[in-house]
Amino acid sequence: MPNMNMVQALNSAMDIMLTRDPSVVVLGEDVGYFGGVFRVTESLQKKHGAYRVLDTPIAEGGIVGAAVGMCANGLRPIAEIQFADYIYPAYDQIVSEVARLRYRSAGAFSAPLTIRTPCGGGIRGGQTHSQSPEAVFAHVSGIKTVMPSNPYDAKGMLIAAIEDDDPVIFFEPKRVYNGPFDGEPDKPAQSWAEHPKAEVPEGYYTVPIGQAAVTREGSALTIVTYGTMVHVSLAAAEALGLDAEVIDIRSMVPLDIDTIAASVSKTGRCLIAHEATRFAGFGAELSASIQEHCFWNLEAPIMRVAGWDTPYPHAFEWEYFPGKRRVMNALRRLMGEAA
Amino acid sequence: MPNMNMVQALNSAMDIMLTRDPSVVVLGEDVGYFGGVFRVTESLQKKHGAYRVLDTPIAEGGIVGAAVGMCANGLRPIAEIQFADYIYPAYDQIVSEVARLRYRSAGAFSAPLTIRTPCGGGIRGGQTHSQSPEAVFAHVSGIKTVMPSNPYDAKGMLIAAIEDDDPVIFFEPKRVYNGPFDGEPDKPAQSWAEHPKAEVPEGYYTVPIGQAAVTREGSALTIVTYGTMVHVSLAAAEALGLDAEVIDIRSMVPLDIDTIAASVSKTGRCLIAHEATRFAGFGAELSASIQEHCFWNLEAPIMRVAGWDTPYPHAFEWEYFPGKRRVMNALRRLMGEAA
Amino acid sequence: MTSRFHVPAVPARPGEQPDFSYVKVAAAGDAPRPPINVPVLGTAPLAEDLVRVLDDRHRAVGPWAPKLDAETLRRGLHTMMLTRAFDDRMQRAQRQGRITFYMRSLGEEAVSAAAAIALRDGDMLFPSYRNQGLFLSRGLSLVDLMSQLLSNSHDMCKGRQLPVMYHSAERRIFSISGNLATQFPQAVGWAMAAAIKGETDIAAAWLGEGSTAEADFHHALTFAKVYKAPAVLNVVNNQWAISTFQGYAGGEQRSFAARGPGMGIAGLRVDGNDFLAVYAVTAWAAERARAGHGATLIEHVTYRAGAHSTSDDPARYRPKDEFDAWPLGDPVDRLKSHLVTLGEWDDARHESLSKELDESVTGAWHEAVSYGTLNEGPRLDPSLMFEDVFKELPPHLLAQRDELLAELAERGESDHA
Amino acid sequence: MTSRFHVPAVPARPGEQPDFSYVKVAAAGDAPRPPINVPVLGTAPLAEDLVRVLDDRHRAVGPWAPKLDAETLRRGLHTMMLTRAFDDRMQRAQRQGRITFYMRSLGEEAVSAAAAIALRDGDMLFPSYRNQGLFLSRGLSLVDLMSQLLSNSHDMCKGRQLPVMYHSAERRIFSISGNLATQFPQAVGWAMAAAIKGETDIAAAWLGEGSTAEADFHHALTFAKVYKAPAVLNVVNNQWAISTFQGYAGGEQRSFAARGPGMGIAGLRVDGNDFLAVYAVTAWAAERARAGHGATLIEHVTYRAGAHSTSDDPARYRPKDEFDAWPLGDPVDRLKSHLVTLGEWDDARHESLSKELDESVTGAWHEAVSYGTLNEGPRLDPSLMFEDVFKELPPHLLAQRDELLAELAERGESDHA
Ligand SMILES: Cc1ncc(C[n+]2csc(CCOP(=O)(O)OP(=O)(O)O)c2C)c(N)n1
Ligand SMILES: Cc1ncc(C[n+]2csc(CCOP(=O)(O)OP(=O)(O)O)c2C)c(N)n1
Ligand SMILES: [Mg+2]
Ligand SMILES: [Mg+2]
Repeated sequence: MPNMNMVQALNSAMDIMLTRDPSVVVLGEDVGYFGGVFRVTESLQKKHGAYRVLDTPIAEGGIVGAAVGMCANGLRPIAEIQFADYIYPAYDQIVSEVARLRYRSAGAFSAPLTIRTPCGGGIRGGQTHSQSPEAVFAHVSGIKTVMPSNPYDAKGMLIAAIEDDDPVIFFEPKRVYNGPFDGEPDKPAQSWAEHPKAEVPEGYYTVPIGQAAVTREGSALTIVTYGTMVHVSLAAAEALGLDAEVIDIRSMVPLDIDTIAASVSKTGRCLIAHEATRFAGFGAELSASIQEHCFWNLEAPIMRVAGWDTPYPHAFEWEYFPGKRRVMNALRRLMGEAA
Repeated sequence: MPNMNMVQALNSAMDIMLTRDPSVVVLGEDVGYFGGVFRVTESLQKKHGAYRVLDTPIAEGGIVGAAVGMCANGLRPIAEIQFADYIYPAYDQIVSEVARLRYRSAGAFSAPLTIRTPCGGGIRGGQTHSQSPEAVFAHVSGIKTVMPSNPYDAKGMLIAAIEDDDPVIFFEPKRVYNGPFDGEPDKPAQSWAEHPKAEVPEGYYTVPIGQAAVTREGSALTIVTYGTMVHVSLAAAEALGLDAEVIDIRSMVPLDIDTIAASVSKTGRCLIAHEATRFAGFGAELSASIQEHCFWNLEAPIMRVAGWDTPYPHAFEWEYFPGKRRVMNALRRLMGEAA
Repeated sequence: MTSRFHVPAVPARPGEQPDFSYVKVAAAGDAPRPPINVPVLGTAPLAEDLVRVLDDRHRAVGPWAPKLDAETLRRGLHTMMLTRAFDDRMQRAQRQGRITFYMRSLGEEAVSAAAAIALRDGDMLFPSYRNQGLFLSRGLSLVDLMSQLLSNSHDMCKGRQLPVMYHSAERRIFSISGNLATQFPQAVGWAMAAAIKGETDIAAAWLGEGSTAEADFHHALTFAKVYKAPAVLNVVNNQWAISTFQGYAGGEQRSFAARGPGMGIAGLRVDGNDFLAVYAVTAWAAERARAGHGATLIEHVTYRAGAHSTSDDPARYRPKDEFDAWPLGDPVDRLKSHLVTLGEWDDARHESLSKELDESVTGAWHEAVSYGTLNEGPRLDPSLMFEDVFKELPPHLLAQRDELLAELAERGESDHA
Repeated sequence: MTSRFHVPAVPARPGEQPDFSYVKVAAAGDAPRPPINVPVLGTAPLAEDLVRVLDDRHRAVGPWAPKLDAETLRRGLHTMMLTRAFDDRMQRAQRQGRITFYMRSLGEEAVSAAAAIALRDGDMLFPSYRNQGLFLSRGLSLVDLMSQLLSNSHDMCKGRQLPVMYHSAERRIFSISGNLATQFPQAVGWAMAAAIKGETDIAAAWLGEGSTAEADFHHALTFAKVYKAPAVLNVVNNQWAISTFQGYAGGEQRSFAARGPGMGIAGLRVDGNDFLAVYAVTAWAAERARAGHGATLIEHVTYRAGAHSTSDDPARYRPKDEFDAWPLGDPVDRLKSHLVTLGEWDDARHESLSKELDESVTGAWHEAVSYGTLNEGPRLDPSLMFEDVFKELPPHLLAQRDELLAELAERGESDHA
């Protein structure tokens, strides 16, 4: 099986779907001739033509608005928003249109649209190239919200998203595009080469949306996380030699609460970790849901490790980023706080 | 002391601030000559002139964008968004500009802007006149988010918001504009006339932002809520004869977690109630925070009563709205589930 | 120095004399009709001007006069009169508390009725909430429309939408949104898709002049220009946006149509109360789009003769008798007079059609009400509330549905107790 | 039928011959100069045209030729040369890994340098990320700008912003946003406030032609038109938006300036590499705004000679030698030649100024670096991260700050272990 990094895996997913399904189109800023600022759409226009892979004006609201209309005319668009930090101009079209269309028309119209967007920090991008806004989408009824953490899932989930008859916001944690990242910036960059999840079939396959993955089994505590923080969490647990179960939720909506609750009920302890700012972040929903499901099994308060409640500051990348040390500290507290 | 409904109280707050502070201006769709679709800005233009109270083009993004520029030129704008359901076109200006300006310029510029907007259901407004989007603002670092539940707080908090040097999103639960609402649609409409919180001083006063109110003291359980649901929660607790403590959080950001935690630590039981959809709603943050603060005092899982995770449906207003019965059922479960 | 802050002028407020001197009414027949492949800039004068076909003596004159047979003209009149009868009855139904909300198109019926005839059945329509004429012209049944207004057991929206937010996939009319202007870039996207697929259908969209200030208006124009999308983009300038005069959308001393050529797409300004003129410019723009010459922005100059909606009271912000002073008249009267002039219509037929339409509206209303109203008769199953959020019900919605059903069962019991 | 889907043409891709035949270069001095109170439509031809002052023999000709003394011209040249020297050095600093990111304005220095002189010191500027010339012209120190780039202990942004996102409340330059176009309606709001307060200052804003597609461009034009806001709105059409040619923003066979008159505000199109022309149109628009005749949209036709940013490689999407073929030349060379022609400048002075500027840039760099870089030397206190989110630190941020400080203390210990 070939080895792919996440960029290649995502590219392969779109290439396959453009080939299999004539209704699939790709559109976004710089995605066509240039192949995208992260090269995720590289060579797709060359291969599938300028009618299938469209460079667009710089108008995120227009991109999504036009994509909704394309859906109504039988296409299945994949829209790229260049950075998740720039998705807000499209927020009205997403919340008021994409998310509501099936409902308000009682199924007469729908928006089987995939919105891909790179998110997250760790690349010295400052406050406008580092955000993780998944929570403000997860709260909106009618859209699915996902974030894969590795090449295998990225490809399989992107194909699943494209085939999904519901709209999917597909967040791509850009820090792990080219290699996993354990939250220690001073260590040499890792590549996907040796990672088992970088073994990616060349052809078509799907990873279902709405299913969490138990990335590491354990019995002492559960770490519930997603995106780049999956790797950081694994590294932290291993550094402490903890028998942690690590759950990569992969999909925020629908949320696979059963897998999560089963784990927390078993371990009795839970740490939630994400990059997004903490206050009213997606970790809050995870904590609230887990508490509702597992209250009688909890041996300690559910904890959250997250980005601080500030914009993402350029100079303090590694003071801001919830890295390995911060996760380790939280894990220590979580284990020490037994009743 | 005169008796005011919430519309009059809000109008009075703006009238006073327009009079006291020449830098205050009001702008929005239909707010000028007409006085606003809910009449909250009635006669303000007549009194303070068309330079201070501006009718605007129908462009929520433009209203907020222009208001940011006004702030940079020393004004203190109060922008009305006609319905909270229509705030999304302004989401980028709010998230990327209003919320970040002070931070990114290290205090050189700031946006002391108040954005007023009617929210919530119960008025047969269908999915585009009933939404409660507070969670997607509460998650954004750099803006304060508040929602008063009665005329006294409405006026005092609006004056506080206008005077606040930080931006404030000021949600107005429109179902209680003209009278409290206990969640029973079949009962005759109530007016504010007899309500103690409708005794509103004519002049200037403030109710500080960031402080919760203990609306009813009790020891058996705590209901943490805000907006219209304060009234519904009170009615439900009273109908059950429960010794419930009811906390009106009033302000989501900053959140007065101390008052809330003190109460839940005392009662050991907590119900969170809001109109917004449940999943990843603000109740999730409340639940997560309370659990973190009060874990060792909790005698039952923290529960949430909220809007269902669907758009707000026109025909099913009272099946959707988390009314008195739904709150009562939750309270019963909460009391029954003691360890 | 006097202040440089400009507050747009409003011609007349309650108690004042209506003043439409700002509306420059060109003579019918004056405007030239360029070929459909005219370069964009060739339309610039027409975007300032006002295309009018019906003259003071009710004749169709000038190069824009379409060659429509009497049957088609009568069909147009029929749609307009039906629209008015329907609006009138539904307005009363709202006053009687049978429906929660309504929006009439009084005075601007020609905009929808003429366009529907000028476009082909395969063309996709993206209406605003004031285009009921499109649905009526494309043959949706009154009962279906009324059932939506009633949120009853036959409601096409399954109770989920505020009244007037219709749709029809079958008749190719997109779902109306309560959020202004969102349909505009969607129409352009639809048109792009048609072109990408090599199909010949085009898209048409409508919004109010007030809504042109929204971002999506700009997105639509930009995308239409860049990809030469085969779309007809209509601005219905009915002078008012709730209480806000069109000057607040940028209409002072400038047409809305001019934004077309400004952005690089064709622009036309038309007397929106002249059925023939609306037909003619729509047909021109449709042909232009279909032939691959790109989109056209059409401004329809008309007047919102009624209140904004049943929640509105225009007496608070404009003279009560403004419509009487409106220089472009009443679209129904004007088409009627034209047909009479042609010898193809008379007062008696008009009266009898009017009565017939009233009766069919009343008949339909009785049938619709028999399918339930919000408060009486058959009701939709509340668990429908959870359907169509997603194609399939995810677990959390299943759980919420069950919780509601239990609550309702309990309610039912206590109602009986 | 051939497809009606239009894909904007791109004149040349890597390996192809540069082709600027789409740029219509009018002769210098040809464009008429209307009075500043000309009605909006009077500017329509100028919005298509190209105002040019410097002719092929480096003389200032025609009605737009401004009466600037040599001192002022030399000041403009100084700013442009300083911009270039600064850009050049910072580009290298990025290549050396000293700063994380940089964006040059190579080839379009006249746009900022001329405007800064044409506007008054009290006028408020809302720049994009490619207007470093405004900061330099208004006298911000190189060390201050560099410290921002370095996020060092002297950083005006306290480490919070990506490089180039400067601001200066003192010099009246607004904080640059990483989000495109947001500054445009802000500038209009600032101008509205000035008018409301009866002050005579005006606002000026800049964005790239690619950014005109964003909603905020439209918001700005609408609000500027409705309230006649005293603002000068500049579109810097440097032909490219990262890899995307200006045709994708709607520039095919249509000027960006034309959107001004389309919306009802004045529009001017200017040779953006002609310092004198940029000065002249800016001064005209500023005077118009100040006198209460409303905003002007100015399109500056120029060319982005460098990469989009240090993260970009234009060789992937355009011919390497495009700038050499660019018909409007190099703004520095052109102003230099004009001064030489006037007898007010010569090669020796040019060389020595160039050297002097390089030295001052290098000197400033040494000083700036002494205040720290991202990785070395003095650093800002990380707890600054929590300041300025709000005016005062709320309890949850206080708690988070304390948590971070504990973590850092621990890190420090383990570093020493
Ligand atoms: C995004 C958004 N903002 C505000 C509103 C509230 N609103 C509904 S209709 C309307 C006026 C629209 O006027 P216009 O576009 O001229 O259309 P008309 O009603 O005249 O047909 C407003 C402000 C809305 N529905 N959506
Ligand atoms: C809202 C938003 N969308 C996308 C981007 C990413 N982006 C940064 S610069 C740029 C190109 C802008 O081109 P143009 O406006 O022509 O300015 P230029 O770089 O040519 O000066 C893009 C797409 C952004 N910063 N903000
Ligand atoms: Mg209107
Ligand atoms: Mg550019």
